[in-house]
Amino acid sequence: MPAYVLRRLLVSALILLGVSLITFFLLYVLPADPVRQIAGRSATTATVESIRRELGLDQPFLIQYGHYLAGLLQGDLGRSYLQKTEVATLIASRLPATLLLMVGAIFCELALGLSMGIAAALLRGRVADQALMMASFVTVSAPQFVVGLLMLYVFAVKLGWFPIGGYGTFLHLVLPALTLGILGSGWYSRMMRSSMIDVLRADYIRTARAKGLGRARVVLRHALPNAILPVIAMIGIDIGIFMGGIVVVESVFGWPGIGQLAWQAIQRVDIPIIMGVTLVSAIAIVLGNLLADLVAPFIDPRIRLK
Amino acid sequence: MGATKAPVLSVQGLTVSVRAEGVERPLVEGLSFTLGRGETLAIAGESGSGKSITALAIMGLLPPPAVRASAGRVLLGDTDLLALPESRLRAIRGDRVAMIFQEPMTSLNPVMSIGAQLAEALRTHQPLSRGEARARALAALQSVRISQPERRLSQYPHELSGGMRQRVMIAMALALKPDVLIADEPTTALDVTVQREVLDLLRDLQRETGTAIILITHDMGVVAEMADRVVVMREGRVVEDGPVAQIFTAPQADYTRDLLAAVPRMGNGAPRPGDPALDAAAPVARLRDLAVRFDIHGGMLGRITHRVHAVEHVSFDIRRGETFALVGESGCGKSTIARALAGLVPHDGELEVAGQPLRGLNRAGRQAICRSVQMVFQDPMAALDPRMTVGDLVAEPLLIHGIGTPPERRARAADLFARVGLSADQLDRYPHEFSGGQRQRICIARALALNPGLIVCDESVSALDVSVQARVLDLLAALKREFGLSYLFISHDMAVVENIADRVAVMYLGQIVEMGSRAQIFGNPRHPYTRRLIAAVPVPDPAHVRSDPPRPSGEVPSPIHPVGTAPQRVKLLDIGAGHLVADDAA
Amino acid sequence: EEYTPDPNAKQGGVMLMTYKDDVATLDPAIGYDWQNWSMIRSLFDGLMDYVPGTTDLRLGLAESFEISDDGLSYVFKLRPGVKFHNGREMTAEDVKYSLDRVTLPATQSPGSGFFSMIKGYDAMVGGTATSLEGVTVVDPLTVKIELSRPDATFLHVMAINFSSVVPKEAVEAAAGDFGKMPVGTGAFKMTEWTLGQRLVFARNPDYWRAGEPYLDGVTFEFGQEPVVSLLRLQNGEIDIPGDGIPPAKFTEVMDDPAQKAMVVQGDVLHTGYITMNVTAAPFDKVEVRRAVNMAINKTRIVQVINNRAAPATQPLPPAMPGYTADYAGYPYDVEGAKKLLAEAGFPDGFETDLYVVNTDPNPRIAQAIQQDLAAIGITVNLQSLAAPNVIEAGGAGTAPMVWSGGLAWVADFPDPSNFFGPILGCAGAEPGGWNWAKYCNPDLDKAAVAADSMSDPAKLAERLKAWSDIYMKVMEDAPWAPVFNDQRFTMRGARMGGEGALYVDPIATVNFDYVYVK
Amino acid sequence: MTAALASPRPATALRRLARRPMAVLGIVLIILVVAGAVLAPWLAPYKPEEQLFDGLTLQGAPMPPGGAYLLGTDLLGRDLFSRLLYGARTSLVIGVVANGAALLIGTLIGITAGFFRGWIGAVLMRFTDLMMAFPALLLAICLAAIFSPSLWIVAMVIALVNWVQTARVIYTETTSLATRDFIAAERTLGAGTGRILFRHILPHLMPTIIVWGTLGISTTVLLEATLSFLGVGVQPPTPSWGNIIFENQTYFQSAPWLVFIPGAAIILLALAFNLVGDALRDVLDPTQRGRE
Ligand SMILES: Nc1ncnc2c1ncn2[C@@H]1O[C@H](COP(=O)(O)OP(=O)(O)OP(=O)(O)O)[C@@H](O)[C@H]1O
Ligand SMILES: Nc1ncnc2c1ncn2[C@@H]1O[C@H](COP(=O)(O)OP(=O)(O)OP(=O)(O)O)[C@@H](O)[C@H]1O
Ligand SMILES: [Mg+2]
Ligand SMILES: [Mg+2]
Repeated sequence: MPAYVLRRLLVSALILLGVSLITFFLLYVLPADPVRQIAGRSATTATVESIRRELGLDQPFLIQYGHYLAGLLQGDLGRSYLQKTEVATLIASRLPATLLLMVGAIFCELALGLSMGIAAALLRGRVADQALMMASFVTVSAPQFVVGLLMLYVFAVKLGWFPIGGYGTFLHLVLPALTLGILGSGWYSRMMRSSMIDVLRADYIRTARAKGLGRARVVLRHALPNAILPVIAMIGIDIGIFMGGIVVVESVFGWPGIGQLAWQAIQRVDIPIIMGVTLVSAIAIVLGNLLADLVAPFIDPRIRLK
Repeated sequence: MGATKAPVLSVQGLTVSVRAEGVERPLVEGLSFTLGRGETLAIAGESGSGKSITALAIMGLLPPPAVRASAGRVLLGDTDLLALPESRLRAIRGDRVAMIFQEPMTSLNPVMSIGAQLAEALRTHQPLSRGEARARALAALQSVRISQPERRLSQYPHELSGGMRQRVMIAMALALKPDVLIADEPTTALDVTVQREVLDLLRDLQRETGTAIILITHDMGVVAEMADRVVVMREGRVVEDGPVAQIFTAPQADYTRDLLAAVPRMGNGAPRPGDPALDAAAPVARLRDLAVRFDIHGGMLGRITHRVHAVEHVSFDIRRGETFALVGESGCGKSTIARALAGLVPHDGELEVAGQPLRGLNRAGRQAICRSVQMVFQDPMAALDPRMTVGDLVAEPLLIHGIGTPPERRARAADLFARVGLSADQLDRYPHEFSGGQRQRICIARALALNPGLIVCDESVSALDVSVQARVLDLLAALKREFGLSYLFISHDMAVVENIADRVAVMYLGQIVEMGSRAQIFGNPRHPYTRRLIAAVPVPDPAHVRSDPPRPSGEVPSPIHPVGTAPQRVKLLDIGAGHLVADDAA
Repeated sequence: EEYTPDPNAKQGGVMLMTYKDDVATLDPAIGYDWQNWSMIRSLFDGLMDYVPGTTDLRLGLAESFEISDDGLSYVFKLRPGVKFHNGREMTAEDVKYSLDRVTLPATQSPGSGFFSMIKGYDAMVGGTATSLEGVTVVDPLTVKIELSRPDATFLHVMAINFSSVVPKEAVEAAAGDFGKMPVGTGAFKMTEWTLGQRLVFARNPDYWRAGEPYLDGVTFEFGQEPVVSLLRLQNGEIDIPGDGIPPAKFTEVMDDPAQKAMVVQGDVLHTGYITMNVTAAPFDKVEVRRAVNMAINKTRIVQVINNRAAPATQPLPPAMPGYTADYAGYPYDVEGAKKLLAEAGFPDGFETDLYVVNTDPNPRIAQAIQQDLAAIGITVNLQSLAAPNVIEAGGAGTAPMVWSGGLAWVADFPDPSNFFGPILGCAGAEPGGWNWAKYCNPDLDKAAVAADSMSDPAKLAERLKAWSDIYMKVMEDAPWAPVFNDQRFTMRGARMGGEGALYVDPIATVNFDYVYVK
Repeated sequence: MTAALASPRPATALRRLARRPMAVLGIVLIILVVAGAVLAPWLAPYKPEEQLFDGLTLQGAPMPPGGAYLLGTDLLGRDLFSRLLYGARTSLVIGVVANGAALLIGTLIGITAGFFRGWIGAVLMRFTDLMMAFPALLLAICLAAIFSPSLWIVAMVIALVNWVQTARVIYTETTSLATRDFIAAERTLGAGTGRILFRHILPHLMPTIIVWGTLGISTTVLLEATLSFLGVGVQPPTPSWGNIIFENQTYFQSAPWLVFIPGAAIILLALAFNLVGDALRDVLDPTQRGRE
């Protein structure tokens, strides 16, 4: 097991290296000059060149990347071009909010998706099943910005149940997490439904019923852990998809997370921040997948590693 | 003898019907029987006759809403189980009526430990603390004579062998001392030796607890050994009902007689009429020191740490026109040899088919080999692509090898269908529209399409019920006579092997421990393992008395060895006329 | 010259303001966006300052100054007893340090270019000097600044944020993060900054302008959508929505008397214009450029942005000194435009690209322009890109047309010269420069230098006339099509006091020092 | 193929599809959208980019639905109905072409990696992992900014970003299919790799491909919308359902029709494809025959 984890971490490190190289390259060939952004509109050519030299942006690509990597290995993500603050500080100050949102969203997603999926599987073929599956299509196809604003308008403005955006208490978390979670819940409910239908047909479910167990226990204790396995693998993939939604949702609800930071940085070609956020999301995705792979054996002993 | 006992369960006029496309169709009709205390009632009959449906109806587990019990009563004591609401039924299920299912591999929840599943069964019906439940679970495991019962509690189903799992199922079913135990084909999926152990166990436990058993099986050998009384079913109806001795000695219905006739019986290797004279000179396949090992990776860098020694130093010839049988317990390497012959796994050692070494073949060479060796798999459903029509499937090898035009291929497929006893108008159907026996015929037809010299039958009849099995075996024999085919016939069923094989090799842990002609092996078995295999076969005769003592189920020795070590090589000695026996037994 | 504050103003109260985006930095050498511009002004002071709500210069940290006759030397006397937020007294050394710092390449200040008239600037940028030769400390309260050329805008330069006075020890202690821990001499000092969430300013009790500011503090909350901020303003939860009235809500707000009462309107020193690359066909022909000027339906475009601007006639906005009031600009005349095009040899028009920043409402404005030009036969393909991409294309000269909106030519200081140098002069026409029309008229450049040499305050009227002439000449050559001058609309909560101009201050956007809670 | 080997499937599959009401509903919806897109020049009352003089109030507010403009006008005074009709073209290209390309790439990579173990598979899957670790949106933004955005570039970018999940899922399924007995049986018949892949494995992947394909339609249309929102989508004034929403999103209270009508169009189109996909999956599976 530790050897396995170590090997996975090694592979993950290589993946992160690849991600950093590709991102760095994409930003390098981007038709926009960060130095112009820094130097401002009244700068003379001489000023621009002096700043370019200052930042080492006059060097060839591989050397620039080499410098970046060298810094990275010492835990230095560089300083923002425009804010001049350490990227690590900026990210660290916003990461907790994003993580919180992510956890909340995954929770909503699973709670909604799984319960809808289970209900649909149990009511298979009935009208309720079809209605639930329709609902899942709709949530999958609904633009997040619209959903977010609608929720904000209905639940915060009209009904006043939740604060109008912001960050801090549990109540602040509900709407953004729900908005983010609703999209994924459609996927999960579909997966859960088909997985659950398969599992409910399995022999061991019949065995459990033959023991005289109650319906709830059969579904929750016997069927669920088996049916949830394909879903767990999905959660790892999901984190990557979340990153896109986070930009939108954080901006709607004024959530002080890295989504907003990234969005501003992209608008201004603040390369160190873009690199930092990309790496942090890549780490989140890689770790998420690793975690999913490590959690799976706890649920399914068959994939437990020797 | 059973008739005198007081009935615990009585089924009266049970009718189960299924609703499909608005039409109600009976699956079981007017079924009646009674079960006395401590009695074993066997329900026998071919596949699809409604045995399982009956069992599920008694348990109240029919799959809703399509299938339901539409008439009749199931009386447990005085209560009619069919009339009970689900909540009351639940209290009875597992407590007073318990059930074990056919498939031990899938009947236990793979993600719960054995202990948890056992304890759960107990705690559902009795107010026990965790500790008490655990103690009772342990006791239950001990009572089924499983090795290392404490350890098993924390293990998961996949860590146990099939026999051990079925023991767990039995422990679970009997832990609450139910009045009635329904065992639906409890041993069909198991090896002969394991089947033997499980049957012995069931009988012993019944003697101790006095539980009445409904034993569902299509194996008349099992019926003869276990049952007090027998109900023979066919197409949802009872065709005959009576004490076991009467059924075997004086069957009333024709169908019962057919069923009995289809049971392969073991002789002692006496020669059969029509055994071919074999030509030892030109074998269709030659194996010399064949070895197949699978690598197991581990550690940081994914280096090979262990190997599965699936097949070790196996040498034999298959002669033209003979049926060569490989027998042995599950996991001993039989299938691996078959797969090596079919070019599906890489191997060490020499392996020649039709004089052509299999190693280092290019694509064309491999294609050519396909025309000499064909394979028929154990599970016909799994071996047929469910998304193609059977006509396409049978014609496919011709297409692959570029033989004939489409109409010619279609004609050839129709011809092959006729050869295996199917009709040409079934060509456009899909595999799932056929019965198991028919599917196996389709597989055989496909294997014949290229006129191969050798057909490898890997447990090709194990999944079929006796009557179908008999028909497929007859077909194989007829084809052999007609085309001069050779078979490599893989089976764990000694009775079948005795009926079909010309020569036999007995395998244990990847190596051959005894090999010889059918007469030598069955007439004069020398290796203890061979003897055990032969003794384990149930005898379809209620009068037969068995003497060997039961043994606890433990782990089978593992074929996995660390890199650098290898299992000890078995030396075979010729004890005369080509009868080879491992030297530790010779 | 001095400002008389509102007599009703009283001290106390904390104002709450919201913004969508976090503040990038509060370092006066770095901060250069409309959001931090006013914050920095309230944390720091320069030698010069503006009268609140106007574009008139007044003294800041300087108590007085003297200009030499040749206009090349300025001597500033500093106010005594001014303290930084860290308690230390400000001296002439700090002024010198601050000017050195902002021009040092290592600081990477976007404002460095403003100081090019100071002697020794080129050596700083070239990396051969670490201290401005022209800035000398005469005594602890006197600093002398020598210029390499007379420049009438110099006092304005001494008033922009970039020349704020900062304490060396605090900059060094911050180790690169001065922007997050600012220390100045301003009316407020920063007490808390939770990145991405809130920023808190508290009154500077030792502020050198006695009795100011009125507020006990200002709190900024970040991350709020403008729509959400407006809702909160209506609920009385906040005092000022920093991002203004969201366009989507503008008509609604203006139609509702209760909300309209909270609206404040003011001028911004802004012009929205289209540049046409005069160095490449077809815009190398002046007829084509004039035709474009005549084809634009400015009133319609102003309508599209909810009348939040006024049609523009020339580069300078009306509030800017030097604006030519009696010039009507090119008329909206489709037929005339077509005729001009035909004269130029494009009777059937042509196809070209218009670069535009992809933030609302700029793509919409560009689409309106696109439709107008289609009417005279010019097929415009829009290139709606992120700001840096547009700047890159404009600078490289690959963009035939650029819509300036979102790239903000808001004046840095209220002087007509500010609209010329980098965006219409020859210096900015070099590759990478901000003169995207690549318009370079050496005669005008000379005229501009001459006008800026009139640094004697007495010659002000003459100088403004000179600038007016320059811009009229520009309109004749038509490298731009000026479209509109933005008007600033913002809102303030009912409890906020102080004249409206303080909330739409042409220099500071919101002048925190003088607003108060009723 | 002659009658001998001709499978009766395609014809009957269509017929059986036609017997499912939900599938028919889906097909009708799709046909409507496609017809709307194709016939837009004839159906649309106005040109999609025409900024109508009376399409805006004097304050510059758009016109609500009803009246002269069936579905109202947008912020530039353009007729929303006409824009929706033309926008269907863009959205169909994105939903069908971009999504189809993503599906194709994902399936090819997944199948290849799953079927050929060894270094090809390892390299492909590590590459997939790498792509998965990329925040997809960021990648899309960078790519779109580098190649200046046009409809086809956007479609390509979306395809390049969206294949990853499909590849993962197809990979997992292929590996398990590859160990099934009938594949071993095919090998013993001498079937070549191509035949096994395309005749035997691919048909079994169809349900998965269909599910991901239909779900992918809404995902890609929305991704295009998000790219438009971030300013790197299809360039104005070309309408797409996504960019109509994002152009107007902040007006969702004052001009809700500008957001909810195109939103409903996206949901409906996605729903239609999902309905057809679901039905198709069952119809293509012979074991489901006779169960409809
Ligand atoms: N859920 C169901 N719906 C419709 N028909 C069913 C269903 N389950 C079983 N059947 C049909 O009922 C008949 C009896 O099935 P049953 O499972 O009882 O056979 P069996 O005697 O147990 O056979 P086997 O030996 O193969 O287990 C079969 O024809 C089968 O096709
Ligand atoms: N691909 C493989 N990788 C690793 N081990 C394998 C593989 N295939 C088979 N084995 C192992 O090789 C041994 C022999 O397997 P094989 O399938 O030949 O047994 P068998 O005699 O056919 O058993 P059964 O009667 O259950 O079919 C077993 O221990 C099995 O676990
Ligand atoms: Mg059965
Ligand atoms: Mg086998």
